[in-house]
Amino acid sequence: MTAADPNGALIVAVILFSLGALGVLVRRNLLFMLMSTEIMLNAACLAFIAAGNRWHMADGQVMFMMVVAFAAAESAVGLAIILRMHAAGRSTLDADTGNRLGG
Amino acid sequence: MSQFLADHALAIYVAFTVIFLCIVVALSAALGPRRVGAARGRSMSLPYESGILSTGSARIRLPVQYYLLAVFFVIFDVESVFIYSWASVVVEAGWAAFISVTTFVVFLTLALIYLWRSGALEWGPKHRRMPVKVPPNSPVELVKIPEREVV
Amino acid sequence: MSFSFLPNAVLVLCLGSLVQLAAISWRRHVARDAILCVIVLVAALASIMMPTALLMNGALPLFAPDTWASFAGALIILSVLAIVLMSRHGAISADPTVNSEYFLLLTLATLGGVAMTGAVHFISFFLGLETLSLALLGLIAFQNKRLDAGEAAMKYLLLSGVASATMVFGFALIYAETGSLRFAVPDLSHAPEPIIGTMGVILVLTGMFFKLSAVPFHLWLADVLEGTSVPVAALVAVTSKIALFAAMLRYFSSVNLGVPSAQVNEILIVAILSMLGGNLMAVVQTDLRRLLAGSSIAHVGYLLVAFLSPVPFGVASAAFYLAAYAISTIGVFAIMNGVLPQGTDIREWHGLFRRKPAAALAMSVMLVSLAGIPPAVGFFAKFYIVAAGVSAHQTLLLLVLILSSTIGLFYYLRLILIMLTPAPAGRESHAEVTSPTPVNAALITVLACATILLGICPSTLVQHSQALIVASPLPVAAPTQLP
Amino acid sequence: MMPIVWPILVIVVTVFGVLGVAAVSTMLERRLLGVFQDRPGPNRVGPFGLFQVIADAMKMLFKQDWIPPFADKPVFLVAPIIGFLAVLLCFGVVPITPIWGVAGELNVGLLFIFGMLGLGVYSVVLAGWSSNNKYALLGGMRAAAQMISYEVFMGLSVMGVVMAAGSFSIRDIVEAQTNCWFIIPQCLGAVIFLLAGIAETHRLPFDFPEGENEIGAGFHTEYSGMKFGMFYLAEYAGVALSSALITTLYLGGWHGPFLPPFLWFAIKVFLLICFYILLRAALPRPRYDQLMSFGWKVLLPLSLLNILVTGAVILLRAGV
Amino acid sequence: MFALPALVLIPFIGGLAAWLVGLRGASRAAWVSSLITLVLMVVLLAQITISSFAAGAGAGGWFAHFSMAWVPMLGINVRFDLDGLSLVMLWLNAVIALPCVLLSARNVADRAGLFHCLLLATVAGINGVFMATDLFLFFFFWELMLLPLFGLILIWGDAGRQRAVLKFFLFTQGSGLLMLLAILGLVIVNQQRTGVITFDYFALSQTALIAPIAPVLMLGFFIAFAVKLPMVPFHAWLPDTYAASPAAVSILLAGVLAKTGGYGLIRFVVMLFPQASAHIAPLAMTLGVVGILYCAWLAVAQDDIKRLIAYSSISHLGFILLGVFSGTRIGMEGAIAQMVAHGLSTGALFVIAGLLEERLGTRDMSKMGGLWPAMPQLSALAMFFAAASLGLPGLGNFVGEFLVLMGTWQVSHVMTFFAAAGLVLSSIYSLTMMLRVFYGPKKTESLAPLGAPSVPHIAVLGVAALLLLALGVYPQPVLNLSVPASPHVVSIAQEQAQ
Repeated sequence: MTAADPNGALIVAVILFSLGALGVLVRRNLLFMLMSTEIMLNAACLAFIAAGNRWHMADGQVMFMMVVAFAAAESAVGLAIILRMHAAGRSTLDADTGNRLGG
Repeated sequence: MSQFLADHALAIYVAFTVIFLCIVVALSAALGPRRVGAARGRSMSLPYESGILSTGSARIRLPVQYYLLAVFFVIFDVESVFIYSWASVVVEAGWAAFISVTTFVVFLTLALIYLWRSGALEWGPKHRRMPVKVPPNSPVELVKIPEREVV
Repeated sequence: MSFSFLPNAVLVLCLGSLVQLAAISWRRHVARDAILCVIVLVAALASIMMPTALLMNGALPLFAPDTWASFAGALIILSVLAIVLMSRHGAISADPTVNSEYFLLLTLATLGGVAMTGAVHFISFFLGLETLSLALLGLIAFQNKRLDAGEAAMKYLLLSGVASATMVFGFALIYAETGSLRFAVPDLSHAPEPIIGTMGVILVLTGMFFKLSAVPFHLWLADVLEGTSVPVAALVAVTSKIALFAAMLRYFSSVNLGVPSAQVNEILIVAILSMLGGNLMAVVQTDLRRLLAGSSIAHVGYLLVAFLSPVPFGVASAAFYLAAYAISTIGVFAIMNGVLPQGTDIREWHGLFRRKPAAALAMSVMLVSLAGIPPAVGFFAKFYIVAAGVSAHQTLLLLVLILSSTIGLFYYLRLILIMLTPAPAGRESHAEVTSPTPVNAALITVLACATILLGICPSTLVQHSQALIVASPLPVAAPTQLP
Repeated sequence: MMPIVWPILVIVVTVFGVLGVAAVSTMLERRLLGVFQDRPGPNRVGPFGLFQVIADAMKMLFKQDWIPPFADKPVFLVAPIIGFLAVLLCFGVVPITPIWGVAGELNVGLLFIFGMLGLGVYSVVLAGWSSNNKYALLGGMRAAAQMISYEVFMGLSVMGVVMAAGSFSIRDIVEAQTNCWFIIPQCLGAVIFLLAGIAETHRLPFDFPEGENEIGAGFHTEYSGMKFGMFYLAEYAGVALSSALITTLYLGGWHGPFLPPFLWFAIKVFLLICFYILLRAALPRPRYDQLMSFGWKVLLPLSLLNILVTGAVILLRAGV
Repeated sequence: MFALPALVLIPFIGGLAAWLVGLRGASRAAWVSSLITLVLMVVLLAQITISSFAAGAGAGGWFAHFSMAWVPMLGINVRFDLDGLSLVMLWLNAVIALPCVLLSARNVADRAGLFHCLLLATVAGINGVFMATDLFLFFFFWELMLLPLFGLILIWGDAGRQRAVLKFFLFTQGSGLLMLLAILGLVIVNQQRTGVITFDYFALSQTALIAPIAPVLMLGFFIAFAVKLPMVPFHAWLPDTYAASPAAVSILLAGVLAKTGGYGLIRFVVMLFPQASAHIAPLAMTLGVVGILYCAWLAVAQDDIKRLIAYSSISHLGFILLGVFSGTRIGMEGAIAQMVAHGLSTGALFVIAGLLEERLGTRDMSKMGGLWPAMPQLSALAMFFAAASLGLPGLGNFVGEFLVLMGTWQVSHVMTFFAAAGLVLSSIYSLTMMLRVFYGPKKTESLAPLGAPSVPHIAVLGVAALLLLALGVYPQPVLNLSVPASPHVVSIAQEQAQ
């Protein structure tokens, strides 16, 4: 297997990151927004892998694992909160309805 | 060419498998008969194709355990990644890493015990917290509620 | 071969959280868990004072054994300690929303914060940050009876997720540029592709500003503070900011922020916007927590002024300011929690001087401190920051600071004014005024005394903060050679 | 010419070999069950009913390609493909003999397998969900819960082997067993892996996703024709995969005296498949909650313990 | 040695004592405690004065000194020094504070302890301002003295107090922050020159300032003091605040607090930045003249008696600005005399206004009239102070204003002319006030029985009248004593200490 071109991977990562950011901004469904943040994190993961490849160091992969672990924890908590909100009586995932707080 | 094949054997395998399976599905679609009109049984459009009409939507809310389980899976599976990364370099990393991993596993076990104790792993029948109350002049016969009931 | 160093406090807090987890698993007992939490925090505080630390040879150097870490770490632990004492109000009573896990999460949040303050490596920083964020997230969602808590938590989750992702992506770009995960802003003067590194630094900064809730990334803070319980609001407004600011200061310590560059411009703009925006936002609020959110944002702006004025007072003044801010803000929240836990609307504070004179007096002291009026500690803090700004010739920033703190004065004083005047007829408050528990009252007293005493005799704290500059050779990243 | 043909040949033979093994397994199961339960089993088509396999295949291929009108069509269509694909792809990294195997030398072969097995969860969940039928949905959810639970222990239980071999490459693992099969030092891991394998392929006694006395046919209630056939084949291919993995990871793969490597491999796999079928015949089905509790409360701690003990032993023996 | 800090601490501790006493609800006890404190303070002040003279201190020198490290890392010390100007201002403070306490015995029944506590805290802060020679300390007291005022006005003020107090606070604090900037700028410049961080007034006065910095720093100080004084464009807070304050507080505000601005102008603007302040002098003087005329004009148009006095006060304070910036010794002397005299006369007028408000229940002059027959003693005294205010020769204000005009004459004839025109307006509104309040027909019948003013009132007003008279007839001792000491002169006590 040949090594992927780090710059190409970086560009892909930037695109992924932008897509994720766009998703957070545009999507109104909480689950999709959560997924979009995960995409942003994954873009960072990809960038780390690419960078680690560029410098031939394992640091990038270590960081990758950390980020993945965090992403998992974050989505776990996020899902739990959504469930909790559901149980508390909010039956929609539309983020626009989350405006009981006056902001 | 051959070098390419050797290098990308897995990729070619994947491509081949995907194409093959698609062909199989397409083939069955092409070869199978099509029934329209009267030839199409009335109950074919019903769930379970048994003629029994189902009630309600199939988009039901599932017990919370399923969601909890998904969360635990995500956490434990990702945590095990750290063990994976140690597993391939046990000898090289030496005792220091072993101590770290032991700490990690202790944490993980403790978390598991916590989940266990807080009842997150309970799937089975639960005791009803509150006995079902039947009004005194209810026409319904007082049905004996079994001690353990599946919820 | 470099020495790796694990701060005592991190170890103690790790162990403590483990013990707490085990204790909860064994049997739930809220009072015991609260006491356990206090014990762990005190032990961590004691361990910070201890000079020895665990040294490991050959591992990644993740933490710096310096006074700055000790100072910020101690500040974080103390603030959490105050928050724990504050929360005992609900814990002792039959209120089920404060139970065992609450204290465990507080310990974890402390762990994250303390780890961040000492971090000199992206990995340790990221771990600390996320430990803190996730614990905070749990705490924000904790009051699960209220729908608001869920919304607040969701908001925090999404925005802190975006912030983390942005920051991590920035780290990745910097790593791609420099090949090092050590904590240092890349020197881009002779990098092959400075654009990647610059973008990375800007993304990191943006992420940090998100988490610090600096304008224009501030929108979540007010909602989160409003939606969650008072002690947790204090945690969000104080502890997490101390941790982040400590880490940010360390991150930028190797850079001469006097020289204009993309990142300096961003900090400058954000500082100005935060000072003005935070104060203007607070002026129009009728909800006390939202008002405090605005105030908190503004204080972040003031801190950024110190941040941009590194020589010779910058670090010291920021340290002092952090301490002053922590004391006063926690004080405000403690009083809120002790006296008017439901009184989010500032109109319900009408006539507090009649109903609870001591609490109202303490509250006034805190507000005066936040407004920066003598003899409270906030005065000296603001003075110190202005001194830093003047010495660094940050004229524009200082003018904005003056202007915005005059605006700030308006709403702090208006609050005191409200407490002094009885409610207008027909608009009597319906929120119940409670008596603080003895622990809570003691906490409030201690904080109020600290606010005044430190304001009159700031020299001890100044000495500590000055020692930070002298004794802390903040780490500079070793230049990496291109392979 | 040869260097080009050889890899292609390997690929084609692997795919069709798996298909063939799966198909024959269905027959084998029915016959063996017949034996165990003292009844004939299929014995009409061809000698010993051997052609029953072909007949079944023809029947499925020519059945109506029925997609219920209430189902989510694209997802309904894709789900069985994913299911079968996941299993087939796993075989890509299993080395059958020292020279045979699509990509047996892949350095993260084991991780690849875990990845593909994870993909299998999508199949059941999507099938259950897209069927728009309560039984199917319940079946799909049960399958997902069961599979993801056991995936964790499966991964952890294999770590003992990885530690002993020092590699994630399956070929390396097999080669590390030249002297001693890993089933001896890793008997605990092997047992956990076997149990996890049963649950992963939702075979009896862990076949709750399609527990017919509870939820109809589970996640594939609405499936018929070739799409059902794919689920069906995927299940047997999964059994074969599980057997193949146990063989390579714990039973020394192709290693064995006298006989050629391929034959050793085939024998071991065959015996394991028979063992699976015997399990079906011999064991009653537990309750679903017992399955989950067993996994999380027993297997997970055991596999963690296994890892620590293995690591300590390896370090002691290495004398670091 | 500790006499100077004791001047700050005595009122402060006394205030706390009054508060503690008052907690039991004994307003009388709080009042007594407060009065004792003030008497103690006066005794101490007298002792300081006597010992200063005994030590042979002459005009233009420093009499006493106290120094103690505060925040040594930043070169901040608790440093007090006393010169003639400080001494005179301290006496003014004491003299004005006494009636405030005396007269509040009856007016303040509600939470008297707290009232006296805050009042004395203000007095303590003002004392600190008049003595501090460490710039940080000065700023500390400068801000500190406002805080109790805030409480005083807010709790005991009248209807419009909330707006008024916010305005007051924002103005003074905002300008105070500018001063903080200027102080820090000065300190940093000094640090860059000498390498030492210090906030010491004497050390900083040695700083050689180059052209672009000095005016900027000076402006910071100038604006802060101009707001406090108040100078005309910054005067908007004053009428509201004076009108909304309780009687005792308006006396303190008009009598002493405004003078801290004048004191600051002399001590910090002129003494620290002689060249820069000379540059700004024409502008400052012009503003002073504008203030004199404009506010006098506004005073003419007022119906509210407190507002009238407030505007007249601004108008008279314009003379201080004029005198300070005239750059002449005689102008400076006049300004100081004006500060003292104006403090006494305006304070007395506010006493009278407070009394009228208390008795009549209104401050609206259109509802008053014909009070002379009802309360002849008060009316006579009012006449006296109105005359003092309009600058009747023989009274203190005349001395001040005359000296200022003389000083100004040496600089600009035009300004002198316009400033003198202000005096004409001053006589118009003063006499109109007398006319509307005390002469003419009685406007309302339903007013409460007026009765004679209480003995303390008469005593206070009488003493003030005597002092004004003394100042008017024989001003020389005050003029001699009150010459501000130059920062370049080192005090005797300090020399001894070194």
